[in-house]
Amino acid sequence: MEAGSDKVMSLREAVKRFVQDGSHVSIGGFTVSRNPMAAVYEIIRQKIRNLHLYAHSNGQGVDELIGGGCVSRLEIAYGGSGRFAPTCVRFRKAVERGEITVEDYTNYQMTLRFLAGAMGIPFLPTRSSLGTDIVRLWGFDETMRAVEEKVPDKKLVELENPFGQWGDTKTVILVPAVFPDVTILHVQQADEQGTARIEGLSFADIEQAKAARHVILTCEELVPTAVLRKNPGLNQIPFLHVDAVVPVPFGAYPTACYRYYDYDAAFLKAYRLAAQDDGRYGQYLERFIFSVKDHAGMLHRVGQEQLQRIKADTSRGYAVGLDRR
Amino acid sequence: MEAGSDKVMSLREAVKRFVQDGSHVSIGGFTVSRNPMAAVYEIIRQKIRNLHLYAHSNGQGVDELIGGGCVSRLEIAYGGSGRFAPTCVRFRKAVERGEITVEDYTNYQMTLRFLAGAMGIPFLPTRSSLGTDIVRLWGFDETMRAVEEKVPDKKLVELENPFGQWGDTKTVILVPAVFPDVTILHVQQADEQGTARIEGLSFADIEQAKAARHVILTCEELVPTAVLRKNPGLNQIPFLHVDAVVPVPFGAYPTACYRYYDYDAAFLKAYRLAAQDDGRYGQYLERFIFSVKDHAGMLHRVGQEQLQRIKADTSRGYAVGLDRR
Amino acid sequence: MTDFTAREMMAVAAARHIKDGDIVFCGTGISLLAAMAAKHISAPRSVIFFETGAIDAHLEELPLSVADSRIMYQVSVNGSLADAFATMQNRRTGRQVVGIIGAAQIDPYGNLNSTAIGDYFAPRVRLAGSGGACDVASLVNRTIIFMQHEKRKFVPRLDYLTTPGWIDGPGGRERLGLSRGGPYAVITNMAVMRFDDASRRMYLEGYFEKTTPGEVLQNMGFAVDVSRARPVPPPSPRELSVLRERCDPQRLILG
Amino acid sequence: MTDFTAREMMAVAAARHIKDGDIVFCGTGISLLAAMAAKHISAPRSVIFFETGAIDAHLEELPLSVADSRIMYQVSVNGSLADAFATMQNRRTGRQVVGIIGAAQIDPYGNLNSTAIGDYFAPRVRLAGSGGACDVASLVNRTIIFMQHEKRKFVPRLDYLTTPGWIDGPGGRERLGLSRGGPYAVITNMAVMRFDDASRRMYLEGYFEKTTPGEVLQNMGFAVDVSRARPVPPPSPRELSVLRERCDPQRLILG
Repeated sequence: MEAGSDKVMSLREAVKRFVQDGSHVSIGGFTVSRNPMAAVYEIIRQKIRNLHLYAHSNGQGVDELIGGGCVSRLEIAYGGSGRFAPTCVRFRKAVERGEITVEDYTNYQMTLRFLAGAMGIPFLPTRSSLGTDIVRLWGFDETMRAVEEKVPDKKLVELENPFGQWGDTKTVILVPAVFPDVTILHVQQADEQGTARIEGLSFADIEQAKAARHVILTCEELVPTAVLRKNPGLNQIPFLHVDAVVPVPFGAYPTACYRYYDYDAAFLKAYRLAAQDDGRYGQYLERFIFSVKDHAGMLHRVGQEQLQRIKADTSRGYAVGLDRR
Repeated sequence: MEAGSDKVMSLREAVKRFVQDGSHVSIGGFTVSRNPMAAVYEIIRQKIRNLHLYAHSNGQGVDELIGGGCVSRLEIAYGGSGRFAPTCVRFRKAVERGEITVEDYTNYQMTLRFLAGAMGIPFLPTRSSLGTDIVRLWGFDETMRAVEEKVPDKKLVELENPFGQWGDTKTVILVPAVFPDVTILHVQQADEQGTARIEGLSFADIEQAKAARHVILTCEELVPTAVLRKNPGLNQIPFLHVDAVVPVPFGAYPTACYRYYDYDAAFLKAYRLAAQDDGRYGQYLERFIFSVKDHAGMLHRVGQEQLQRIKADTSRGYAVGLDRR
Repeated sequence: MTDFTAREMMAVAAARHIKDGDIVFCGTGISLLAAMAAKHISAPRSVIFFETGAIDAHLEELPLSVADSRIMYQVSVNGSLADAFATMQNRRTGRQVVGIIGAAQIDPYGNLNSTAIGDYFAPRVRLAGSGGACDVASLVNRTIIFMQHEKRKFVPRLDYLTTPGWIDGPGGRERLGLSRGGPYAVITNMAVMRFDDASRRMYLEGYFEKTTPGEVLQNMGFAVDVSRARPVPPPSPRELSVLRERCDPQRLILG
Repeated sequence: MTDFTAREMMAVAAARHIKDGDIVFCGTGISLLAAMAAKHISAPRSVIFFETGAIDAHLEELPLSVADSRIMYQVSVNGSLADAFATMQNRRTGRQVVGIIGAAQIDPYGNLNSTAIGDYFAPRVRLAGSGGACDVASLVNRTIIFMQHEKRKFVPRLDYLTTPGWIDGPGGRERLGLSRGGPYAVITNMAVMRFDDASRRMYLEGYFEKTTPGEVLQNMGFAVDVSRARPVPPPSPRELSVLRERCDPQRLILG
């Protein structure tokens, strides 16, 4: 979208406007870092259903969207949250109970799929996964693919290298582009036009944003355009791709936001325990999501003391010496 | 290459070690910005011949390598230097005289070719150039391609989209990767391990470096590793790809180096006039390249006064109010 | 005050075709002046965009190359070539891009040659080559073409097809897989040409002051329909003053 | 002082396989300790590398995920996932990468399952999935595999082939187009397994203190050649002190 200040809005408004039942959604971040958790909680709060979710390894956000009952189909490389959940608990339960349909890819393949979407091309090639069940077994069958306009007709295609042995490669796997209806990211800083600055690793956020029809950015800080423009080398997402800019301090909580705060190991552990039992999980949802109005309300439940503990050391970017056992 | 301080060497040594007669070479920069001119002059000075040169629109450096008699084959998107030479003069003469063989691509195609090389895959797809003579006419014929191991068997391949109409695309053009023997870049800062920081636009430098077997970096400043590591978000090339690091102040002169100095409009104009006449061009080569020992010698010929004039304004990155007529 | 040059008329005519919200792919000559003029006059939310990756540059001085350091100042994001062309090929942003390009030869369907005059393998004149022209014309929604109005430049058949226009008429682009785009207007030192929606052939839409449809035709190597031609309104005082005072006060491009 | 745990032995055994100059793709468990120990002992010029794009991280505290902010501190370059995997697929750097990965099931040719136990379409146990494991095993020169030595994990036939090993024996990878790489060693809580150069089948290379080839075999779902097996030297005092004092003083991973 063009420049302009009409992109700044509340998270409730942004989710209402760009996320509907059945939307194809991708979220940024990786395992326990920079997941757009405030937006995830708002989607759960608005009881949006039947999302088609694309993820590489965006652990915590994916698990909570599934746990919140919002997801019916998932294309994914990895459903884990590092050492806090080698396999995400609600993800695992939902698959084993047949509540969601999953199609498996690798991390690089999901990345390439977003990159192909960002580049506006139908596919990208890689040598990864030749000869594996990732190529052989499709999560979505041909009938579903033929009906669904937003899902490519094939999962992965093997192609003989048209340039002979060029690149020491006989065969490649073509991975189809992903074009999500909406990508939701949490970034450190953005301006009202939608230019975004990500600090630390960017994961596949930039590609996810550019592949999407719409982009919602939540940010720790809304900063003046002149500030971001003073050092464009630190900005990654041009405003051209962005529809909504929502300032949400601690918007990635309980996942980490480099240079702002660490992940909350205590919260993530409590989450895992709750997730293992449907009853306790219902209480978790009620307490932290449904019974509060917004992310500020959720953070209030967590408490200032706990938030203070995870504040990042400004030079190192994480909470030095944090108890993470 | 691994970390270590044995990468810092003189430009003479770096060129001797990594550029031979017949080498496949790519140079960084774009038209009149950040071409690795000191290295270009050193290659000319060492009278290296029959280079196979890859370029997108790296204007001035390409023209001088051709003018210096170093190039026999060229894969290129654009042989111009902005308003200083809408068509590079020595390039044009060499083609019209049949002294070099040219194969034409587009800027995006050359970029994708370097990107494919960097990604280690044989090709990348694009919709660009469907139905044009760029696809139909090959600069290098099939016989040459069959013989030359470093040239792919085909120029460009048209492929029907294996995913049907996915991505609103019926047909794509596959562009083959480039794997240069050596890529030479000029950057603002590097450390002794070879981590590089480019300020301003990066053009296709990063992809060119990663596609190559060897990389020579010339840099305005050799800085301590700790300085570059303090803000990794501003670094672009990891030391893994770099073989030689050569500190050369004004190493892009007479092209611009953002935040250090502007292009020298006066020099570039004099160059164009000299280039138009073989006799005058011989004098130019003698005066600025052959009769001096190194880049410092060349800069001495140019003179301090002229260099002072193009010093960049630190906040804007170029020489404010420079006479560029 | 109402006196003006052909270059000024060309810049103004092109600026009038830029819509608010367009992403304007431009070079460093008149196309840049057209983009700047449009932004100051009728399209304040248009975005100046260079193939080198600079998005929404803050131009305090005119750049003389699309890699000029002057385009790097205060941009939104410092992209790469890969980023810039992906922006054009991208399904969302590509639709918003209008590309302004030039060439040495143009044919009746707006296909362009900027590679070679004569035989490609032994050219009489070697030109710079595609650069990003073929890319932008392949990938984005609309292209505007700047040409000098000369018989040898408007040719029935190109020596080399560098940049796709409407190919050979209706359905030509679609058949090749060029799913969007196509040339929108040709702006010369004498006239504005458009392409017929049905036949995709060039026709004369408007001619500038001090010229006539007949004179335009005399300077072309093929005939075009002139029945729809009307005089192009000259630059307004406001258009001229923006161009002269805000875009190119040093007349680096206007000459 | 010569007393040590199975985890310590595993980390040390893996560290011994890392060569100076290797780029070590690691996770956040024992594989990271192995990479750190190697760097402090025998491979000072090896580079710690995460699939998220962090190159040569300066680890002052142990990360608990490959996206942990702790890996972003003082890296060479802040890459993306796209950059990181391209580094593995790259013709120059890919050759230098050694990948350390784990799995839930392994077969005699070193193929791995980390996706599902039981029927893929109605799994008894759903696991996390490939992540970057299939990528690294497809793209780089050598992979080292960490496994718990249990019968249900060493299976003649995988429930799902997530990550390619030597496929079905000699020429298996080449036939598929996997032009380089293949599993190099399997390190368990009991032993080090390698793959025969001719048959590409797993064999027992070494067994740890307090175990025997027979005991190793009892904990596997398929038989392997044990004729070449030798005792693995226990961690040296230096190896142990580096591991305990420099790599994981808080025993976050060592337990």
